[in-house]
Amino acid sequence: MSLDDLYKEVILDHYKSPRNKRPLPGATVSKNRNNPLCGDEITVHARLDDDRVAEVTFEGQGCSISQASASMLTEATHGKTVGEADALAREFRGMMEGTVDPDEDAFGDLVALKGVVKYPVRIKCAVLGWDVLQEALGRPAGD
Amino acid sequence: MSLDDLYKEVILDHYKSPRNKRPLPGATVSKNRNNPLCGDEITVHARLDDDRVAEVTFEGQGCSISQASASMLTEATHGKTVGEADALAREFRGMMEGTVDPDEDAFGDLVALKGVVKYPVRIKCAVLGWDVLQEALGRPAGD
Amino acid sequence: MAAVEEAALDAKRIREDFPILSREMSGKPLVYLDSAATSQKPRRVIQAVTEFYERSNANVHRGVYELGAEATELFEGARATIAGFLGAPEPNSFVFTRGSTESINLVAHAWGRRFLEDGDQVLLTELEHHSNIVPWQLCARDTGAELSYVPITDDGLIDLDAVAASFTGRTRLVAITGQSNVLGTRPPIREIAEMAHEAGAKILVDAAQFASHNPVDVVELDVDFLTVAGHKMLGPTASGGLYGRPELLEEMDPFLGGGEMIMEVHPSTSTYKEPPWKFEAGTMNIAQEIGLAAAVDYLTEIGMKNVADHERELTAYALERLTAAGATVFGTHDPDLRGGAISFWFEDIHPHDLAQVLGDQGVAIRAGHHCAQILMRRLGVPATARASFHVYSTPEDVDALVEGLEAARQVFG
Amino acid sequence: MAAVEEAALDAKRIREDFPILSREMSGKPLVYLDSAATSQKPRRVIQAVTEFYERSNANVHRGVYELGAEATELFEGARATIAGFLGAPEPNSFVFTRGSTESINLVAHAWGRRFLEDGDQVLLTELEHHSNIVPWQLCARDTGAELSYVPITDDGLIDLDAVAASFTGRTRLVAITGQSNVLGTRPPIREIAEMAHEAGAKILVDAAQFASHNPVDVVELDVDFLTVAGHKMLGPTASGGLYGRPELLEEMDPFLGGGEMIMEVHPSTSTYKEPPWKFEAGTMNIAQEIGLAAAVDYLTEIGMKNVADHERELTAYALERLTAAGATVFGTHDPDLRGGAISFWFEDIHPHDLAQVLGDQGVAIRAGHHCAQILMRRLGVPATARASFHVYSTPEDVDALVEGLEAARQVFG
Ligand SMILES: Cc1ncc(COP(=O)(O)O)c(C=O)c1O
Ligand SMILES: Cc1ncc(COP(=O)(O)O)c(C=O)c1O
Repeated sequence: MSLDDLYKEVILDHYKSPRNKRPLPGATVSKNRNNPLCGDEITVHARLDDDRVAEVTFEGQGCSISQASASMLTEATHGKTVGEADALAREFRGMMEGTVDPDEDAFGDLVALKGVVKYPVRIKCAVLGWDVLQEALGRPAGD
Repeated sequence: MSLDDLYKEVILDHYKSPRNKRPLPGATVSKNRNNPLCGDEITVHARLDDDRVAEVTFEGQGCSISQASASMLTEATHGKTVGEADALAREFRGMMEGTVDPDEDAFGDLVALKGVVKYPVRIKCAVLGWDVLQEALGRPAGD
Repeated sequence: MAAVEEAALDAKRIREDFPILSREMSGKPLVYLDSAATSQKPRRVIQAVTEFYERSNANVHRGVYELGAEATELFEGARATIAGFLGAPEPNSFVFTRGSTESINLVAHAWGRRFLEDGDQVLLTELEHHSNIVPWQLCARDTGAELSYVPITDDGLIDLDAVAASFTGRTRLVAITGQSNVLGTRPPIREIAEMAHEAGAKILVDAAQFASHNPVDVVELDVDFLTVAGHKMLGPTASGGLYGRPELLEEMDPFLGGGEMIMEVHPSTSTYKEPPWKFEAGTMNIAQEIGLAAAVDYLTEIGMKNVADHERELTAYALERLTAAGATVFGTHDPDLRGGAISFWFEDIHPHDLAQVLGDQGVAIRAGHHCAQILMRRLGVPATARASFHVYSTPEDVDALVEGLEAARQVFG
Repeated sequence: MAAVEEAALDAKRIREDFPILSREMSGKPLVYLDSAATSQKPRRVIQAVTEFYERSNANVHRGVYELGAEATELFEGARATIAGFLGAPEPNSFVFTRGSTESINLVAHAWGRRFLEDGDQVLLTELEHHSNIVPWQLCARDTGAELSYVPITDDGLIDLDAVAASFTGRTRLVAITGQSNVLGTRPPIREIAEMAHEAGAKILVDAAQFASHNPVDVVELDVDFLTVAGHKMLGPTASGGLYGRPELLEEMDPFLGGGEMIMEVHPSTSTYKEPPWKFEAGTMNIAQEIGLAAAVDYLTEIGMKNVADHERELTAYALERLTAAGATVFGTHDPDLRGGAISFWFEDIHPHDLAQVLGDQGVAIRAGHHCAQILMRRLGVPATARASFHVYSTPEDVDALVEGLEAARQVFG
């Protein structure tokens, strides 16, 4: 195991300069959750337009993995349908469980998080934002 | 440790031919206890005449040690004052705890039970009858 | 002798794995016939514990560092191993506890005090160990539920008609031993589970003895709870646990409160983790469960069917020899209906004296009520002498027992 | 460096007794700074457990045979050793449990649910570990009692005036940590015990951390209950217990029901043994308590005063170096007022990331809420990084920690 697998450039970049980290006036849904293990906390705001994720932002605090994952999430799901966003969340969770080999195109920056698989304690950090997103979309995942 | 220390002739004799093992019509007190560890059960009957143990018998079932000890007890306390009987009970318990070196004269056959000290699990068996006696005499001992 | 010719397992070879079996007791080679009280431990189990402390010791679930992750993996890996051994549908249906007693208490608190109401019935049997009685008495005191006991037959068996007759409209739980620690009797669990479910009741199996001597499949048995005593199945003391049907674990109250079982703690309320962690408060018996997983691997290699067969062979042999020596053996004499906990009475010698004389010959058997006073009263004896077996037991152990009886006859005859 | 010149104990030599300390982690020599989560085990403790299984394993209290008597003597001998270590008036005032969490739950059930009534107050502090909070929440739910929390000072200390102000006419119990696992703070137990008793309340001390790093004398402290976590004081996992004032143990309800804690069992009621056995149901953690007694002997040889002094020296050194490196250390910086659990925050790096980078350097520290969410909220942080010590910790360990911080600064800076 090498730390470089975990703390890839792109992850640190999302962590230090998070995308779409702000409140969302006009949000149609907002959900919040925390990971009691490390005190990470994430709120996802989304403006749903019909069946489409018209806009999505997040707020919160936590470790680099949880924050970078949430930041990437806002980019990856922007403009997708609810069904597509939910499917992506499920694929992402599959990647974390080691059962899904991610499609680099669909995943974009998210592929960088693959290194987390080797650090089981951190998987919950990476998944937190996605849990919140699914809840916001009305498609809650089992824990 | 040798079994002969435990199962001395005199103990086996009291066990096989217990003395004063019978109900006591006219008893002024009767008390009963059991040792849940091995299922031993002893009842002591006594006829107190003023301050004196005029007559004492026992009934019950159990292992050789508990039955022999009770049998010896009836012989050793017969005719004693309540105070003397209680003192003997305490000396006997002292012998079992290894703190009292018994006076052979006062103890008589009871000395044979000294071997029980080396078998800690059996001490409760030897002491059972004495507990009941003290209760019957109104001088209950702490457990 | 039949038992030796078609042996289900090679007990002689197996004995070499158990360091304690080469010791002496009272100056004689140790003949350990008290496995129903606690089993001995193979070298592999002892080593698993030692290795954990020497190489992987850390607290689990919380450490980010590699050592913490390693310890967590071993601990949760143990859960998967033990759950698999019981045929549990998922590792998370197995809650770690110190043994069968703590497991039953867990259910009596987290399920019993939550769901039992005044006038509800908890159905036990006359075979039960105090650990499957007293927790229900305390629960009954707190809830108003009532206990009743399925009577046994004169052979020490549980008759299905007697079970059927014991159900009332208010029966909510059947709590029953998988194998008696006194008579070896194995009630027909599968059938009783079906009757319980038809009556709308749950079933808990106290498998302290059962799981250590027989193949177990909780799905096939269709039971709701099943408790395991690690120390009786070659594992360390303070290991074991509770299988619970996932839906039931889900809806139960927490049991012990503390670190690790919570999600969020606020001044007056908290939220809890999912099962099984909801029931695992504070620092758990980490090294012990890892040791138990090693025991389970060892037993699995031998094969639980072989363990059961070996036990039946030995039981048949012991029944034959004890009876021939003049002992009265309690319970059925049919080795197909019972496991190898053999209670007997020998002449007029009190079991305690018998055990003492045998101990002096190096033969360790148990004397007493075996934590089953209700059963003792039913049998009409204050106590029994009991010999019991495990994989390392041999016909020669039985021979030594019978020889010891002769010595007792000489002292007390 | 002062710490080395006048060392209270020879940590370098002591390290040789701990096999795990010679292993590597993430390819670097292991620097174990997570002893507050669980301590490492000296060879002697591991051997005590091994020897028990290899030579003396039997169930206790019931065996007539020599092996059973031997096991019982070791087990009850362990009780005397541990009780003596705590200054307990008699061995039988020490009840064996799996650790501090089980001990607190025992009191919350056997004393709390028996004696607490609607409107009674249980007084905790903002320092408490979840294991000294959640059991009281569950007890409050069942009894109607209320919980309140003595606030800490900004330095993380417990001020006696604040304690005095928190008492109400209905205060029945003060349940307080002996040493915070987050800030190292040691509340003035002796004085608080006096205040509690004057108010007619009992006092329970959660000594999970306290007893493993300081001399303890329950009589001098005049406390009613004191809980011990064996795994944090060099003992095996699943070892520990509860000191209880004998009169209180006497009048308490039983906790877990089962074999061994009873005198007589009848179909619907039972009578119980005297304490401590009344609280010890089923097969106990025999090998583990014997291992803990070995740990206690080991600590006694070193001398608990030396253990505490060593801890103070290391704490002073760590406070100095961490602060110089730019870390914010929570709680008082006066090493006389605190033990060696040091929580800190380093630059903008989340504790979890910090622990990860440190782990990669072989340095094991903990990151998180340390089972103290109430305290985290009071400190205004979601989590902290924590370094903690035991007898085998050295100034070089602290140096490695500080070097690791530099590595983290490079990744996240
Ligand atoms: C202050 C404090 N109390 C209680 C506990 C819980 O004790 P145990 O680990 O024995 O369950 C801990 C340890 O995690 C602790 O640090
Ligand atoms: C049938 C039965 N149930 C329960 C128990 C108690 O289990 P444990 O030893 O795990 O406390 C035992 C063992 O003593 C037993 O034989």
